[in-house]
Amino acid sequence: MIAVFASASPSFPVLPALILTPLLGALLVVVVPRSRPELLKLTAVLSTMATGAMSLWVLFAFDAGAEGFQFASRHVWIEDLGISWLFGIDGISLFLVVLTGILFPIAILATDPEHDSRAYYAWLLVLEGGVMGVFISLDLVIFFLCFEIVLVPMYFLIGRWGHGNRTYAATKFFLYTMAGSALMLVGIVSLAFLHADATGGALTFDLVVIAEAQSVATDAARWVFLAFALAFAVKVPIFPLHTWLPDAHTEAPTAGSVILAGVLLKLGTYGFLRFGLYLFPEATHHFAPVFLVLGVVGIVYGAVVATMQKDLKRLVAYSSVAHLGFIILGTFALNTEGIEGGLLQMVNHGISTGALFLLVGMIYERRHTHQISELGGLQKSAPILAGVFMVVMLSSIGLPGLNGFVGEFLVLVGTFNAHRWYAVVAAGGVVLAALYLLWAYQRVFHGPAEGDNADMPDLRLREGLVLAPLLALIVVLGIYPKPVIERMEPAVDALVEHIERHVDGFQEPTSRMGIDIALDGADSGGDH
Amino acid sequence: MEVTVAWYLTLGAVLFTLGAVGLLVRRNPLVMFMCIELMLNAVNLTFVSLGDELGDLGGQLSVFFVLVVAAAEVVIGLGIIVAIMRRRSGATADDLSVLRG
Amino acid sequence: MLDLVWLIPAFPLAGFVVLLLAGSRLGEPRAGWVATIAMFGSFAVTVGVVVDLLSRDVHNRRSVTTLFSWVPAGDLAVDFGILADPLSLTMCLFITGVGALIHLYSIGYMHGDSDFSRFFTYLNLFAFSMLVLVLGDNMLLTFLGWEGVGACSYLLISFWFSDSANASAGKKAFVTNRIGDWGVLVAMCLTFFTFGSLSYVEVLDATDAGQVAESTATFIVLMLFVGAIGKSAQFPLYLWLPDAMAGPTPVSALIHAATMVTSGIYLLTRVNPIIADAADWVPSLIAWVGVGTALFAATIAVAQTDIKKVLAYSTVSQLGYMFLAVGCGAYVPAIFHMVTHAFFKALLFLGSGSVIHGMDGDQDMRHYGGLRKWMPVTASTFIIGWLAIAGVPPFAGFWSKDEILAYAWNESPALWFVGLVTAVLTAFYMTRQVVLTFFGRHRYADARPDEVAAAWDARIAVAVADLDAATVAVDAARTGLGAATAARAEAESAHASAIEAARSATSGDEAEASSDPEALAQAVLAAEDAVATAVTAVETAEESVAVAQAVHAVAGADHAVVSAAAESRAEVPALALDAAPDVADVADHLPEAVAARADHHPHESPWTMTLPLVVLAGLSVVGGLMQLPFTPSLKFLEKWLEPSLFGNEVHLTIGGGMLWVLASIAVVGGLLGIAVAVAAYERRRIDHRAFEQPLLADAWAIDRKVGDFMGGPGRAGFEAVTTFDQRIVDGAVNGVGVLVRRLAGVLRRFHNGMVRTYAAGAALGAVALLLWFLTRASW
Amino acid sequence: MPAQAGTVVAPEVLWWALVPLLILAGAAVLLLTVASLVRRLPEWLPATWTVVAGLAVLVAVVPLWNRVQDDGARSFLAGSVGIDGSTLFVTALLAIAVVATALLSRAYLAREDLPGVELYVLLLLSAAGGVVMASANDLIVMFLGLELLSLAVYVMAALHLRRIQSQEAALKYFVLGAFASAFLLYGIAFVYGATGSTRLARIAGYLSTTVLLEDGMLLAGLGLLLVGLGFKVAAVPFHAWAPDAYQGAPTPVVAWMAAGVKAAGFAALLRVFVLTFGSWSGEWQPAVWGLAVLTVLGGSIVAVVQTDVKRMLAYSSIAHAGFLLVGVQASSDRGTAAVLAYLGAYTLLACGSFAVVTVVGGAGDDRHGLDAYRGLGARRPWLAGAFAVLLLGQAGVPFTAGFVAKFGVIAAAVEGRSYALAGIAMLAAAVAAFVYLRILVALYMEAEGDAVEVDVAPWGPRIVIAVSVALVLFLGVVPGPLIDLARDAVPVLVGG
Repeated sequence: MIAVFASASPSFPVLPALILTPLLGALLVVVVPRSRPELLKLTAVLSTMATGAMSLWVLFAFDAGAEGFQFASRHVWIEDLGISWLFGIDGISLFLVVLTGILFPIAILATDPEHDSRAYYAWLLVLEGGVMGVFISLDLVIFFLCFEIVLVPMYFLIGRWGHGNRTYAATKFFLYTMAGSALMLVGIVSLAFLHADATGGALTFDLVVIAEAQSVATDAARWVFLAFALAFAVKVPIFPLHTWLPDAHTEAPTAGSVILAGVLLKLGTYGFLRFGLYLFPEATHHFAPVFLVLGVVGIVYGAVVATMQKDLKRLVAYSSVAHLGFIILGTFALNTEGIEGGLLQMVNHGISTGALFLLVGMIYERRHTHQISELGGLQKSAPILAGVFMVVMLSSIGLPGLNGFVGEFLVLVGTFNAHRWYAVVAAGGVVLAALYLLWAYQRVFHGPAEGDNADMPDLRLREGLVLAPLLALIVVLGIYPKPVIERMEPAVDALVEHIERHVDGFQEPTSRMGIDIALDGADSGGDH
Repeated sequence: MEVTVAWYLTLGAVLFTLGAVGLLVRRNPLVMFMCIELMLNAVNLTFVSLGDELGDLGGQLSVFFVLVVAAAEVVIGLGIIVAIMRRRSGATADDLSVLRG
Repeated sequence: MLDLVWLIPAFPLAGFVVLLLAGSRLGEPRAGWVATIAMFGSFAVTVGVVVDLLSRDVHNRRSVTTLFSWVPAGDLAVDFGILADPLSLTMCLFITGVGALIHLYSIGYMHGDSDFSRFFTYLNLFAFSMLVLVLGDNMLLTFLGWEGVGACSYLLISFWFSDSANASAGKKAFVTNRIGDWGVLVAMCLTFFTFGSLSYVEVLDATDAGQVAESTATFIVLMLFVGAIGKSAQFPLYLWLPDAMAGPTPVSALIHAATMVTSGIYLLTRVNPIIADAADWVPSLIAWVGVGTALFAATIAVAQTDIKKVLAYSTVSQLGYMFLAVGCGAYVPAIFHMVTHAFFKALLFLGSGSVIHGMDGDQDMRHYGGLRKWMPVTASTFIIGWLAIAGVPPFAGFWSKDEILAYAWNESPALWFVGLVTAVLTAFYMTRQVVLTFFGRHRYADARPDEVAAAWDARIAVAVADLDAATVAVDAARTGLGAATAARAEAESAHASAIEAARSATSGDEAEASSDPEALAQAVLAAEDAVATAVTAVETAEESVAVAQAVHAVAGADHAVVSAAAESRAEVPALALDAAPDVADVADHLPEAVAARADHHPHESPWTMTLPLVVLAGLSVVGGLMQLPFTPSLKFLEKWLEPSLFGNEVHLTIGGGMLWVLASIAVVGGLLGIAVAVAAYERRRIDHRAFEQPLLADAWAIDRKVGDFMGGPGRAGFEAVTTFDQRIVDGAVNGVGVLVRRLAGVLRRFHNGMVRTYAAGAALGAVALLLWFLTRASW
Repeated sequence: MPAQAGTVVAPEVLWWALVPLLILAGAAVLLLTVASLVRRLPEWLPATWTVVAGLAVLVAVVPLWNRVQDDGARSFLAGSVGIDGSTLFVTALLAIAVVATALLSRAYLAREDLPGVELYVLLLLSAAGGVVMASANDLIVMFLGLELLSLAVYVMAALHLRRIQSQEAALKYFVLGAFASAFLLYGIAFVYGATGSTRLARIAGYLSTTVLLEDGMLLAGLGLLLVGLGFKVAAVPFHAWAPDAYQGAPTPVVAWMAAGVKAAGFAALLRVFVLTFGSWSGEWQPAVWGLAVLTVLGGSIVAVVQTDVKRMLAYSSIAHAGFLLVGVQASSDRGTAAVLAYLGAYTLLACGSFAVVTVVGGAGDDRHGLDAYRGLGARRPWLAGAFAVLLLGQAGVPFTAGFVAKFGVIAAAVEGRSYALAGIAMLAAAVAAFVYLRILVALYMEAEGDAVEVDVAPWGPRIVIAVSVALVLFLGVVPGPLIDLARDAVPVLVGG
């Protein structure tokens, strides 16, 4: 049972604080006197650092063994509709919260806005508050509120501090994702009412209550699931709903891209886990094949399209499409290995791709271009930058020993146990990943260095310090992911049990001793 | 033959339709305006006949209110029309299409 | 000592970390020494562990040391553990041993490179990954090393990245390897799916206990084989290895000859129980792919002119032998050949490196020749390596290769025959290489064909220029003559008129005797002088014309001669074995480079480079002692490896006599190959061009074809998908926006500003509503 | 009760219940008289007077509210007028709108230098009309209220004497309005004919007790009523007047149209359909469903291609009407409460938005093109920021009153199993969002270009903007009060 709130809420309401601190910071930023502009960044950095510190505190205070939600807290919001500020963290959300806490200070420290830094920092802080809200809220409506509010700051960040075709990208991002989640609101409300009708109880949007009751009829649940799934699929994004992503990533300012790739994309994948699998085990299981196919397609498709990109940032953006394909694959493998792999990939992708965008941004600051054709031979002029880029790239390729691999492999293993051939194809993604990233690296860093490339300044100390934690994580998570995995495991196991409990005849697809694959059907869907 | 309430209602309906159609086909604001009066009076007729049918005063009473309202509308309407004519004499309703889109 | 086994990878790792943090500060040569010492330390530990293991009884020679839990997820529990058993330790021995030597060698070889420390950083990282590969106690850890060595190989091949070619070679290597890695990934998935574990001990014991279905085993082995093909450069994934020669030579020696490329064989040997349970056609497939690759690569090696390319294809070929052995169930010979090959191929590569070093980076064997005079150590050691690989007894190569051939015969004579042919070819092309490099004329100073051609062109150009100049001169002279003649005629007529005037004056009547006869006489004399000068002028003009014509004639002749010579001159051979191409005619038109090369003398390399050569040479001589076929008691390697092979080692069914026959045939074949090569390149009895077919030189054109495909249709396909993404997928999204705008455009027409339209709209709506309500009415 | 011959029963009058109405009407009449007697009225007086009146109503509403909550709704004047939660709720909204409009108008009139008294008188009168509509328990009374409201607004629209657009707007509004009220009246007649009364309570009672064998006349009446009221709330296809009227009328008046008229209209719609014909909801729900879809889609889509901000907001207000109809269609207490809450939120949004438009419009009230807003974010950060909040609120972004409102109606629709309607509405909202984004882009993401300098906002608009923005955000984060009030404000019918 996930329902039990593992640990009584602590004296200090840390989870609300995770949301409020950045918002408070935003307020402070707004009221910083015009005469003291230097305080703006300081305030922003401090408040994100405080948030990060709290997220780390949560990480350490987290009871690794326990399943269920910890640090839970509840404050009624709209009594009439049974909506309340209901927060809690379990192994699934824990590391996304930590990731958010770490990435934001880095993103803010890494680059300064070209203008209007007051609004810039304010929006970034609001963004962090919203993201935190998504990851910790256990009330459907509150979740939706945060899920939606995130669009506004991101919209302004892209539209005001982005480059190139920024207004188009920003508007596209806003409308695409809003349209995607439009139906989710209907879905949420319908679910609540259906649940209330079925149980005859009062109207409630409490995730845990609804999920554990599983009171909604199968067909209805499937429809509602689709409403949710659309919103998440756009956010992830799953092929073919991905085209807002390259535009948004490419035009966004560096910090924006980092957050977008590092955290925002996880809103979708996290949603699938928390509000897909958990709320609608049957529907998820029923529609799993669709998402598995789309996941595999995404892996290959994203890689192929990435290979042909002429814009470095766009290339990285499409690589995200491929990586998120893996996450989707693992999620819908519906077994512990796959889901944990997916979770790990969420964190890893956040770290690696975040770092990649930082590096691309640093190159941009020096060369004022993202065009691969205009770069070349940078390793000569900036060896350290090149070295860091190499490490991050290898982690993104999924080189064993770096963070990218473990998750990827778990996803493959999990998927293989459930749906063999999907895994076989998906594994081909590793080849393509090597292809497009190495090719890009070759064109950017190798070869002779001409013109401005020849005397491009190397990494500055500040930039190095910003990247250091990410590099450290890349290595540590590659060599010793155990602390992360063992904190995820109870929650994931519980989730899988939850699915087994509520889907007739479904058993977690696991390895089977002495199996004869020739006799064993082409695809062991997991249920017998 | 005996004239039942149905006839009155039909007449009312006809008048009402006439008024409505008139509003659609005529350009002169004043005439359009009269068409509306016609519609209102068609309603009055309906009220009266229905009230009589039901043996209830309410119908006849309503007519008084309607008449008052109609009078008020006349005042307002003429006022606006005059205000416009003062600036653009002989303007038809179709000429007034600055606001569009 | 066994509990210190973790030190084996720890040493190079430590070296890597140190160099990573302080490499540039250490600088040359200290960085190199750090790395080298790390390797020697690791070697020492390995020896210690081996000794320790030897001291135990046979069944107790497999130990697993778990360092920490790596990936504990769900049923999958993968530890970071070290599996120390004879097989892994054998690998470690030559990885660390040969590796240490190559590190040492590199100190000399990389001397003066701006990225000296970076090189050793990579090198140590590679050694670490390689050791993890062989020591890992589970497939996933092996895969960690597997990909790690791949990455390091990528880094080292594109070490001199400023040259795009090197960069591409590195990328090619990595991507091609990744194709193989895909196989390994799938194999691991299936293994976990089947056994619920990836640990060798559990998996292999379970398999050995026959708990795996044949189909499963088959699939696992096939997938692993795909990986092995990629890593060990077998057909068709061998393409990356020749390009990998773009890396510094020590890298080629260490990674692309001795260690990394053998990991495929290691992996298959490691999982030999699974192979044993797989379908029967699987081993033969492996054997045939192996022997086929061996022959295929050998044929290419015959026609290569780049000293390293020859060795590269030779490596592919030798690895083929090892797969042949694995396919024949001859795991011991496979490992045996792997080790000896590590010795002599490393030796050969390092030797070639030394040569290249001495020849200032020139890798074209056609420019070598007679180097033994300047590079005695390199030459002698290289020759030992040659004899070893050529299969000449009693050198190491003979024993291992011969054993493989024996097993091949045991499997099927066809395999044996192909293997034999390959052996002959091997002997041939290696001899060719040795002869071209160390014997015969020193051709370095020769004018190269292109240079000679250039010289001739220059020469002809000069002749033509002269001729033109002469022609011009002749014309000039002729015009001068014409002018002079005209002047003379004029003078003569003046003279005549003067005389006439005088005569009339004398013979005239007295009456007109007023004119002065004296003055007239003067005029006549003056005219005569003028005539005289004019005449001389004409004569000189005539002479100069004659001279000019003579010069022209000479130039013409010279031009004729030169062009004739150019016509008839012999095509300068790319490989001038007998004598330097005759360039007497154009000597003074050759580029400076030739002259510069003339007084250049190749030099022997420093001791840091020669010492490893000597050691490896020694090993190449005595390597055979590991496994002498005469009596079982002499088969040390076999006895030693026995615990790792679960008794899956095939045992020869052929008698001792037959073995002797096969062996002697092999030897004869080898000698034959050598003889032919000598005849062709040393004695020049045979025209060597017969062997250097363009198609072979072009490596059967496969690489080129693949490249064309990738650049052509492959790229086009990718482009197509990308366009699809922009036009269709994104187009649909923007299409929705356009659609809404269109719709709005249509709707706004209704808002035409006319009140009557609005009223009409409202009326229509009213009617519609009424009708709708009335349809629901009951009358 | 038909009066018996000879005796005249004087109907009882609950004067306390009439206080708001009396305040408004009285204020109007007094102001008019004073203005016509005194030569030179101080410029500030009328506005202040109106504001005070509005505030007075607000104050007066509070005790009435408590009283109604305690001893329930009442009906008087022979059951033709009633007082219940919704009456007071809407009255309060109207009062707020009056105050806001008055605050805007003073600055506006001064800027356009227009004569100062009529607008306020008319404003107060039309507000009185609105109150009548909200408290009508009799169709005829409701009609009177509606006419009082509308007639006043027609004139207000025409008040900008120097702008032909102003008169054109007024004429269109007037002609179509009169046209529509004819339909409404005809509908009333039919209902009267079918049920024998115009008293809501009696009609409801009659319908619940008798089974109509011939319901043709009643249904026709329903249809015509729907037409008439649909016109008032600008439901497609009866909406055509709205864009033109909004664009042409003086901006403060537009604020009143958007906030006040809509509120009154929906109050009437609720009283008639949900309350009176609730038992027949099966018959009219589909029709309202259709109207809602058309309205919400039509408003959002056509808004996309507009370039005049006033017009954009006009179409968006149509879209909002669509959302309100979604709530009406639910025909349930939750739906009614949702509609009322939505009206509350929209009143704030509309007043605030049009206050900004008033300021930006500048002298001559004609700078409403998008380019007038270009780069405003850089030049006037606070003004632009406020507008941004209001626009996001209209878009229904979380943590604004707009979201709370949308959530309410969606919930109501879903509760009524109208999933499709809810879905369509949400998608339409996404389309509409594009419109608000366009304005945001102009505000923040486009170069200033040749935008004319916006002159400093006078304190009137400032107050309106500040208060509305503050409330929009506050109610977005703490929606409790609004939702509770709306829930307690669900109307009830009391027979007389």
